[in-house]
Amino acid sequence: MSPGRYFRKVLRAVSRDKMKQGRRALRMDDRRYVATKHSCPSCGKPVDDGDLAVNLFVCPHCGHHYRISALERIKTLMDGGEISEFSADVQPVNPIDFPEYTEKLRQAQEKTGIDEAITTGVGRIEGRQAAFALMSFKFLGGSMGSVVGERLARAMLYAADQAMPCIIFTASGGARMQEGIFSLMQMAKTSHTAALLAEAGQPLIVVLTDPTTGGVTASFAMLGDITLAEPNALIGFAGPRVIEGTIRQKLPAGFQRAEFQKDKGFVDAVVPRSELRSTLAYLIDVHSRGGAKP
Amino acid sequence: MSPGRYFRKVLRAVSRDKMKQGRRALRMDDRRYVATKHSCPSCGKPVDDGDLAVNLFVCPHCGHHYRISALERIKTLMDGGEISEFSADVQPVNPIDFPEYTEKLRQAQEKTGIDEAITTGVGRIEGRQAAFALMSFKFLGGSMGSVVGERLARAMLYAADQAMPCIIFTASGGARMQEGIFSLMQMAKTSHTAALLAEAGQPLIVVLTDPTTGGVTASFAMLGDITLAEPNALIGFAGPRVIEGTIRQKLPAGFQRAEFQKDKGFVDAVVPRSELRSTLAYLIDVHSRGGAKP
Amino acid sequence: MKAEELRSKLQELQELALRENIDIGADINRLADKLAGGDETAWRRVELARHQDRPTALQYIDLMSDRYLELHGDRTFGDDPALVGGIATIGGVHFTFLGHQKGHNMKENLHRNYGMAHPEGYRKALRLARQAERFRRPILTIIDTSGAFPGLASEERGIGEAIARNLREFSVLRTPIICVVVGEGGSGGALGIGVGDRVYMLENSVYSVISPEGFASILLRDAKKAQQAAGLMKMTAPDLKGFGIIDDIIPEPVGGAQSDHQQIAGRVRQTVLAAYQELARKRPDQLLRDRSARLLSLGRFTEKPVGRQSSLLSRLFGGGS
Amino acid sequence: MKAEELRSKLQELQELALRENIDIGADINRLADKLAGGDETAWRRVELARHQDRPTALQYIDLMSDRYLELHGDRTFGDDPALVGGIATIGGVHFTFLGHQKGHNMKENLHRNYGMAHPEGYRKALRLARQAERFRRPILTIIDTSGAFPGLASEERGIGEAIARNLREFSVLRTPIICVVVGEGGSGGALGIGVGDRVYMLENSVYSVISPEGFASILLRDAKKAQQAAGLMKMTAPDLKGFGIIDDIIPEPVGGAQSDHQQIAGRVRQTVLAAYQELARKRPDQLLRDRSARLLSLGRFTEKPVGRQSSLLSRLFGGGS
Ligand SMILES: [Zn+2]
Ligand SMILES: [Zn+2]
Repeated sequence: MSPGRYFRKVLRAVSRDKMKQGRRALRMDDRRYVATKHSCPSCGKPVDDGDLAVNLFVCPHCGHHYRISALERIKTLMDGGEISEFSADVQPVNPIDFPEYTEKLRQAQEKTGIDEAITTGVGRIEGRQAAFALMSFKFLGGSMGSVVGERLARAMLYAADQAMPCIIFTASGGARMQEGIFSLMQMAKTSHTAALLAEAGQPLIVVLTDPTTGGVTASFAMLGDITLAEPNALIGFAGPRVIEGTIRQKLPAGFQRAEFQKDKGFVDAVVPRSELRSTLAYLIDVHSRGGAKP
Repeated sequence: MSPGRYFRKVLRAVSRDKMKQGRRALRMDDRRYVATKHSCPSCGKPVDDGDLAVNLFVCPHCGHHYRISALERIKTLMDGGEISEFSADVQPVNPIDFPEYTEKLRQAQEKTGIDEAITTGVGRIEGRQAAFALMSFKFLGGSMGSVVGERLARAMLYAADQAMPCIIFTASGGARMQEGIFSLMQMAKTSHTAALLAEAGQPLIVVLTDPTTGGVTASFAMLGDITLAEPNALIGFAGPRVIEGTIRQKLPAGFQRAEFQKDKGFVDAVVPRSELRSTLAYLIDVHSRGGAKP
Repeated sequence: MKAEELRSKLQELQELALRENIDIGADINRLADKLAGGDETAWRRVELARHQDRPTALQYIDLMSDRYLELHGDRTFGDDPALVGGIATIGGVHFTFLGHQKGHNMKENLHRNYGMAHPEGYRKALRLARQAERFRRPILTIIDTSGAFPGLASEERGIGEAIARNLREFSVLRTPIICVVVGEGGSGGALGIGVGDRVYMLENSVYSVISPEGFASILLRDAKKAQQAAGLMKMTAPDLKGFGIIDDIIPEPVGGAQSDHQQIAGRVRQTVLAAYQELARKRPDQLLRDRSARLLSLGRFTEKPVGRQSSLLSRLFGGGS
Repeated sequence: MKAEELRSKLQELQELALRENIDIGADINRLADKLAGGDETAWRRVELARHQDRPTALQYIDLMSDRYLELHGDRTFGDDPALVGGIATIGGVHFTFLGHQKGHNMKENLHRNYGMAHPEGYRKALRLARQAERFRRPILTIIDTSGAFPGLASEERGIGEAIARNLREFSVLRTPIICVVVGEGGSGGALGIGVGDRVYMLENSVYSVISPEGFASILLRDAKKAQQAAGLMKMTAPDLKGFGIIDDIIPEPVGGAQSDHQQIAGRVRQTVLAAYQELARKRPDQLLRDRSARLLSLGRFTEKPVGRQSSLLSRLFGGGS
C-alpha cells in the first residue's frame, strides 16, 4: 500500500477542520443508575444496577459482558470517565427520502439519550492519548449510515494528523438500510480512511464487541493492525439467522463468537473488560514515537 | 515489499559480470534420437522415439507429458531450438566433504550429457526475449545445490538488469542433500533474487513441470507472478511418500497434481505443452515496456 | 390495464426495432419506465438485471478483448469460480480484469455458485489487483452478484475480512480502476470489487445495500414485498446517477442486454476505453487524490451550526457533492 | 569403554558445577565433544536439541521481556499454535517476536503439533513481520522445529508457498531481523522464519536441510543410521559457524539449556540486545544491502576458468565467503 504523498493534503485540511469542530467534554450522567435489580441475561441471577456499573458492566456471577453504549464505555474505559467529543455537529438527514426515517431517528435519540450510533473524540487511558470511536448498538442496532461513516472518517484522519493511535469499539448489526446506497458506501469510505491512517504510520486498534456483523465487519472492523475482542462477542459478516437460512440447519455452538474468530485467525486476542485498560495502554505505548528506542 | 534503491548496486555489478560470462550457444544434439520404439509410461502403447521429439515429448496416444531435460526443453520451446547459455562456468564442488559426492556428480554428468540440474541463458519465443532457467530432473533428481542456486540467482538478476522477464521451468525432488546446509540456504538465496527481480519491475514466470517438490517448491517455484503448470505435474513440498508416512494412509487420486494445485489456488493455469509457446509469448508481450500503451 | 396494453405495444415496437436493427433501445426503455412508474420500473429492472441470458463477466471479456488469459487462485486456499480474473488485451491495452461470474443454467450456476463468491474469490481479486499495480496495468472490474455467499465456510474463512481488505487496498492502488455494474450490484459482495476511479452501470442493472427481498423482510417485515422494496431502495442506474454515486449509465439494446450480447459488449468496451484514456492522462498522485476525494465525499448528512449539507470533501478539496 | 568412563566423570563434574553455581558449562561441553569424536558429538547435540525440558519459544519470551502480548491469527484461515508471535518489550525495546512453539509434554505437544507449523503459522509470521516493518519494530525469531508439518492439510493449503513467500519477504523487510536457533533448526520449516541480519545458534542446537533420520533413510538407505548421518551432515553450531552460515554460538549452561532456563534466557537476551544495538545504527538501505550480500553469498561452487571458488558476492560487494 503506497498512496504516496497525496494524503498530506487531506490531513492538512482535516487539521484546519479540527480548529472549528466544537469539541465538548462528554461524560455519562451517573444519575440514571439507581439501585434496582434485574436478572443477568446470561445466567439469570439477580444483579444490582449500581453494582453492575462499578463492575464494568460485567455480571459478577458469570462474567457475562453486557452490551454497553458509548457513554457507558466512556465511563468505564477512559481516564476521568470522559472524552473530548468531536464531530458532534455531524447529524443525520434522510438521503433517499425513506418513509418515517426522520421520525425513527428522533425516537432513537430520545430513547437512548445519544445522538447517533457512534460517538467520537479524544481521550486518555492511563495517561496515554488516542482518538476514539465508540459504537452504540442500542441506537438503531448500531447501524452504519452517513453520520457513522463521516464521524469514523474524521476520527481516523484526526489520529493520522495528530500522530496518535485510533481505537475503535465496534457494535453493529450492519448497514443503515434506510439510507440505501449511501449506507453501503460508508464501507468504502471508512476503509479508505483506514488506508490513510496506515499511510500516516499510526495504528488502528479495533476492539470487537457484541455484536459486530454486516457492513461494519466487512470494512473498518476487520482492518485493525491490532484486533481485540471482548469475550463471547458475536462477530461475522452474515448474521447467524441468514446463514442458517442458507445452510438450512442450526449453527454449531460458539460459531462466530470471539474465541472462534481467534481460532480462525481474525482476532489477535480475546481480552476481558477488566484487562482492557492495561492492554490498550501497553499497545499505545508500543506504537508511540514510531516504535523502538533502546 | 520495498527494498529501496540498494539493489541498484547489485544490478550494476551483475551487469559488469555479464560482460565476462562466456556465453555460448546451446542446443541439443539431435543425433541421439534414433527411430526406436518404447512403451509410453502412462498408457503403455508403443511410441516411436523420433516421433516423440517432434510431438514435443507428448505421447501421441494419451497426451502424457514426458519428463524432459533442459536440452529437450530448449529444442521444443525456443526459437531456433537454442539459447545463449550463461553461467556455464559455475560448477559444483563438495562443500561439506560428503563421501563420494564428487564421483556422483561426475557420473551424473557423463550419464546425462548435461553439467548440472539447471541450465540458464537468454533465448527467444516467437521473437520475444527472456532469461530462462531450465531444470533437469534426470540430473540427480533435479536437486538444488549451490550451482542451481547461483545460476538461478544470476538468471534473475540478469533479467532484472536487462529489463526482461525471467522464465523458470522447474523439475526437482528437492535439496541437494550432499551439500548439507548449503543446499537449504539456496532456498533463501533464490527467494531473495526473486524479490530483487520484483523490485526491478520484471515478472517472474514459473512453469511447474513433473515433478516439483521439496525445497524448490518452498522457494522460487512458488514465487512466480504468473505460475503455469504442465498437465498432471506433481507439485508439493513434502513428497507423497512422506505424507503417506505421516497420515498412515494412501493419498487421494490426483493429490498434488497440477489440476489439484490450480483448484487449491497455487497455479494460474494448466497449459499443455502444445500451447506453451503461444502462452509465454503473450505473457512476455503483456509485461513488456512496463505495461499498457494505448 | 392501460399500462398493460401500452407495454404490449412497446414490446411489439422493440421486436420490430430489433428485426430492423434500429437502435432505439434506450428510448424505449425510458418510455417503459415512464409508463410503469416507480416501484414497477425498479422491479422490472431487478428482473432484467437477474435475467439468466444476460452476458456474464467472461462473455464480456471474450467479446471485448483481442486476447485474454484467465488466471486462477488466491495462493492461500483455493480458486473461486464465482469470481474470475486475469489479463485481457482490449483495444491494444493490457487490462487486469476481475468479475463476478454467474452461469446461464443450473449446471453452470452450481459450478459458479450463482456468482456469490467466497473469501478466496476476493483474495484472488486482490492478488491480481496488486499484480496489476506492480506491472502498471489498469483494472477493469465487472460487477454482477447478488452478494457474497452467506454460508458457513465463507464465514469461517473471513468473508468480512476479505471484502474489507479489498476496500482498503483498492482505495489506494496506484493504477486506474474502472468498474462496470452489468447486472446485480448486491451489497458488500459487489463493493468488494467496486472501489474505483470510474463506476458505470448498465441501464437495467441495479446496485443496492441489500437485495429487495432482504430489505422487504427486514424493514417491511414481509419478504413478499420485494417489489415495493425495490422502489423504496432507489437502486436503479438513474437513481444512483442522481445521487452522484456512479459516473454514467451505459444504455442497453432494445429489450435489455441479453437481447444483443455483441452490441452491449461493444458499448461497454467503448466506455471502458474512453474512461481509460482519460484516467491514463493523470499522474498517479492525481489519480489517487481524485479517488480519495470521491470516497471521502460518500454520504449525506448535515452539520448543524452551519445549517447546510456538507462533507469532508468540500472542506478538503474545495469541491462538493 | 574409556570414553564411557570419562563421560561419567564429566557428568559428575557438571553436576558439581551446577550445585556450586560455577559457570564451566561451555568448557565442559567442549571437552565432551573432544572426547566423543565426530558422529557421537553431533548425535549428542541432536538429542540435547530435542530435549523436552529445554525452554520453548514462549518461555524465552516470558523470561527475556518486561512485558509481552501474544497476537494470533493469519487473517485468512486460522491461528497456528505451533508458530507463535506477538510483541515483546525487551530491555525497553519493543520487538515483534516469532517462534516455533513446542510443548514439554504429550498434551502440550498435541496442542502445539510438536512445533511443526502449518501454512497459517508462516502466514501469521509474515503478517506480524510486515506489521513490525510498518511500525519500525525489530524482529526476533526463535527457531525450534523439526520441520514444517508434512501432512495433507498442510500441503493443501500450500506449505511450500507459505515458506517461499516468507523467504522472499523477510529478505527485503526494512527492519532488523535477529534469528536464534534454540533447539532444532529443521529444513525449510526452520528457514521459514530464519532469514535475517544476524543468525545465532545455541551451543547444543542443530540446523540442517533434513532430519538425520530422513537423511539416513534417503542417502544411507537405512533410517537407523541417523547417528552416522548426524555426523556426515555437519549440522552442529560449530559446523555452521565454520561454514560462515551463522554469526555466533551462544554457550549453554552446564549440561545443556534445559538445566538452567533463567541463565540461558539471560544469555540469549544479552546477545539479542547487543545485536539490535549494532543493527539499529545502520540506515535501512545499508541494512538491506548487508542482508542482500549475506543471502547472495550463500553457496559454494567453483568458476572453472578462474580456477577458484567464487560467488556473486565477491563480485558485487568486494567481499567474499
Ligand atoms: Zn450472569
Ligand atoms: Zn501414452
